[in-house]
Amino acid sequence: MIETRRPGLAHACAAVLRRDLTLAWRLRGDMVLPVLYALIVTSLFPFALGPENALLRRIAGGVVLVTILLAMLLAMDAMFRSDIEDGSLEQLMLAPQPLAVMLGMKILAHWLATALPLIVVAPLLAGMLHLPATVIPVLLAALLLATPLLSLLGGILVALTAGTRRSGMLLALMLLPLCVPVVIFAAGALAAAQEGLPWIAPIAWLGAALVLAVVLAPLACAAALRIALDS
Amino acid sequence: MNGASLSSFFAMGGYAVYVWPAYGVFIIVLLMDWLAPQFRRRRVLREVRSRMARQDGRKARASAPASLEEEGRGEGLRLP
Amino acid sequence: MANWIPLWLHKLSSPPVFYRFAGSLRPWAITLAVLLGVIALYGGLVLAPSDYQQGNDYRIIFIHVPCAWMSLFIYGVMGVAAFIALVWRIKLAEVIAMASAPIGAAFTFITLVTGSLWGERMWGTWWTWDARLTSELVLLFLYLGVIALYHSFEDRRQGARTAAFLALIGIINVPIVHFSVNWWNTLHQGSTIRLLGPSTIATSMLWPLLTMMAATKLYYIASLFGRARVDLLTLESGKDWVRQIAQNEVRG
Amino acid sequence: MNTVASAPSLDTPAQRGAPLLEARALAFYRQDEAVFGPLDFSLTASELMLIEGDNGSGKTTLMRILTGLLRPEEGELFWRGERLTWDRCSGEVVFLGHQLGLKAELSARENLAFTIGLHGHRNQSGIEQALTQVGLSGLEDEPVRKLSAGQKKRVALARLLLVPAILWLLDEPYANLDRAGIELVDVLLEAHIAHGGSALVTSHGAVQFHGGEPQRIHLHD
Repeated sequence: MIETRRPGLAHACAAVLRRDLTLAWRLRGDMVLPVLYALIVTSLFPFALGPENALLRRIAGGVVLVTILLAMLLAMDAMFRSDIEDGSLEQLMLAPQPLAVMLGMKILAHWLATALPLIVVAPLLAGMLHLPATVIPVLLAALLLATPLLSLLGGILVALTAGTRRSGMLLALMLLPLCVPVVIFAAGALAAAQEGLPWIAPIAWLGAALVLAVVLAPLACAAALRIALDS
Repeated sequence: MNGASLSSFFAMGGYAVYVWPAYGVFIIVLLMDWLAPQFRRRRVLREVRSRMARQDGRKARASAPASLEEEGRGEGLRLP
Repeated sequence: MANWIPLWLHKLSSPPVFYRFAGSLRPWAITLAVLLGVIALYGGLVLAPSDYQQGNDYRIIFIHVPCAWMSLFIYGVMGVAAFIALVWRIKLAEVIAMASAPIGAAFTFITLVTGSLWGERMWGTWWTWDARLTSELVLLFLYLGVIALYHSFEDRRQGARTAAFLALIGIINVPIVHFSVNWWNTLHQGSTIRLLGPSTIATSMLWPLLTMMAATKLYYIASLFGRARVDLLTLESGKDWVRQIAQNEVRG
Repeated sequence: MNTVASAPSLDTPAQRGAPLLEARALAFYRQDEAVFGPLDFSLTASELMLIEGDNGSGKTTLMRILTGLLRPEEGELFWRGERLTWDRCSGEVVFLGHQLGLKAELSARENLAFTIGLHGHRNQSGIEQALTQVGLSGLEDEPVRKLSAGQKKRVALARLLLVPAILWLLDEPYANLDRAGIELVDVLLEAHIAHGGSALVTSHGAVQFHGGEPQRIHLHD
C-alpha cells in the first residue's frame, strides 16, 4: 500500500510563503505600481490645495493614510486572482492542511509584497506634505497596525468575489464600510500626536483589532472562499 | 377645512421647503420599491412562457420519430 | 415537543407553499400598512400641534424615525436569514435575505434624505458628520455592497450565499462603526443631531410616531413578500408550479 | 439526460470490504436542469474507473464534487465508509484538473517543490527523478510559461509521483498530450494501480488501458 505520512504544517506554511514571495519578486514591476500611485496621488494634493505649509501640515496625516489605503485597494484584487485562474487555489484547498492557515500565509505574503513598500515610502509621502518629524514614528506605528488589518479584511472580501468576473469597483464598495473604523483610529492617533495629545489609546484599539483579525479573518476567508467557489 | 387653513397647512408655518420634500421622498422611494418587483414579475412570467413555447415547438418537431422521452429526471440504469 | 415546529417551518420553506402563503398575506399587509400610514400622517401633519420651539419642521420625525428604525431592523432580519441560509442552506432563507436588502437600502436612503433636510433646517447645512448620520451612511454602503455582490454572480443561489456572508460580516461591522464614529466625534467635537430630545414627548406626537412604525413594518412585510415571490419564480422557473402560474396569468 | 452504463467490473465491492469511494444516488442540478445523474458507483483499492461522456455531460462537475470542492445537490458520497467531507480525504487524494495549478513564472522544479512543501514534506530529492520519469529532464529550471501545453501537463503529472495519495482524480489527463504522453499516463496509472492505488479518470475518447478492464461510467448529455 501507499503510505501517507503526517503532514507538517510548518513546512506547508513556509512553502506557501516562499512561493508567493518568489512570485512577487519575479513580478516586481507590479509591486512598484502601488508605490508609484501613492507618490502621484500625494503630489497632487499640493497642486489642488496650494503650497501653504500650514494647511498641508494639517491634512498630511489623513492624506497619507487614505492614499496608502487606496494604493492597497489597487493591489488587493490580485490577491487570489492568479491562483484562481491557474488552478493553484484548488490545489491549495485540496492540500492536507488547514485552508485558513494557508490563506493566512497568502495574505501575509501579499502584505509583505504590497503594504511593506508603501510603509517604507510613507515617511517620504509625509515629508512631501510637511508632516512634523515627531509625528512620523506614530504614523509608522499606525500604518504597521492598520495595513495588515486592511489586508486581512480585504482578503475576506477578495475571497467573496472569487467567483465573479473582475470587479475592482465592487471590492471598493465592499471595503469602504469595513475600513471606516480602521481609518478613524489610525488618523485619530495621528491627529492626537500632532496636537501633542496622548495617542496610545487609538493605537491600542488598532492593535486589539489586529489581534482579533489575525485569528478570525483567515477563518472567515476560508469560509468565504468555499462559499464563493461552490458553483 | 377652509381655503385659508388649507394653504397654511401646506405652508407648514414657513417650513414647507423641508417638510414636503421629506414626505415626497418617503412616498416616491417606497412607491418605486413597491413597483419594481411587479414589473420584474411580469417579465419573469413572460420569459417562462416563451421558454415553454420554445420547448413545445421542439417537442412537436421531435414527435415525428415518435417515442422521445419526456424531459425531466427520468434516468435509469441501462446495462449494455 | 419541538417536533411540530420544524415540520410546519419545513413545509413553509417549500417554495410553492411559501409563494401561496405570501400571496394570500400580502394584500392584507399592504392594505393595513397604507391605512395605518394615512392615519399616522393625519395625526402627525394635522392633529399634532406645532412645536413652540421648533415650529412645524419637527414633523419630519414622523417619517425619519420610523425609517431609521426600519433600516436597522431590516438589516437584522437580513442577518438572521443570511445565517440560516449559510448554515442550513435553505433556499427560502437566501431569498428572504436578498429580498430584504433593497427594501432596507430604500429605508436607509429615506432616513439619510430626511435627516439631511432636518439638518439643513437646524444648522443650515445639508450634511454634518454626526455619528448617527455617518453610521447610517455606512449602513447604506453595506446594503449596496450586499446588493452589488449578489448581482455580480451569474448563479443566483451562489450569489445569494456569498452576499449573505457579506451581510453577516456587516452585522459585526455596524456596532464597530458606530463606536468608532462616536469616538471620532468626541475627538473632533462634532455636532449631534437630536431629533428626539431628552424632553418627554407629548402623546399627540407619540401616537402618530408609533402608528407609523407599525405601518412601515407592515409595508416591509408586504414588500418583502412581493420580492420574495418574484425571486422564487425566477429561481424555480423550470418547475411545474411556476409554469402553471405563467399559464394561468395569461388566461386571467 | 443521463444514462448510467456500468460494465461488469472485475471485483464487486463486497469482495473487498468497505470501498474506498462510494456514491449513492449522486446528482447535481444547475438551475433545475440535471447536469448529471442519479449515479451509483463504488471504487475499491487497486481499481480504475473511467468516466466517459461528451463535452458538457458533467464530467468536470462530477470530478469537482468528488474532490469535495463542490457539494452534490442530491445523494451521498462515502470515503472508506464514512461520509465524505472536504477535510476527511485530503492528503489521500490528488487532483489534476483542467487548470493544472502551475505557476507560469516559476520553474518546473520550483512548482514541484511547492507541492511537496504544501503536503508537509521537506525532502525534495525526488523531483529530479520524477521530472525524468515524465520526460522533462533538462527542462527542470525553465519557467513553466516557456513550456508547451503538453510539457506543462507533464509537469502536473510529475506531481502525482511526488505526493503519496491513494486516489488519483484525473480530469482529462490525455488532453494536450502526444502519443508518447498518452502512453506515459497509461504507464503511470498501471504502476499506481499495481501499488494498490485507485484512480478516477475522465475522458471524452477511448482509453487504452492494459492493466485489466476498468469500470466505466458513461455520462450522457
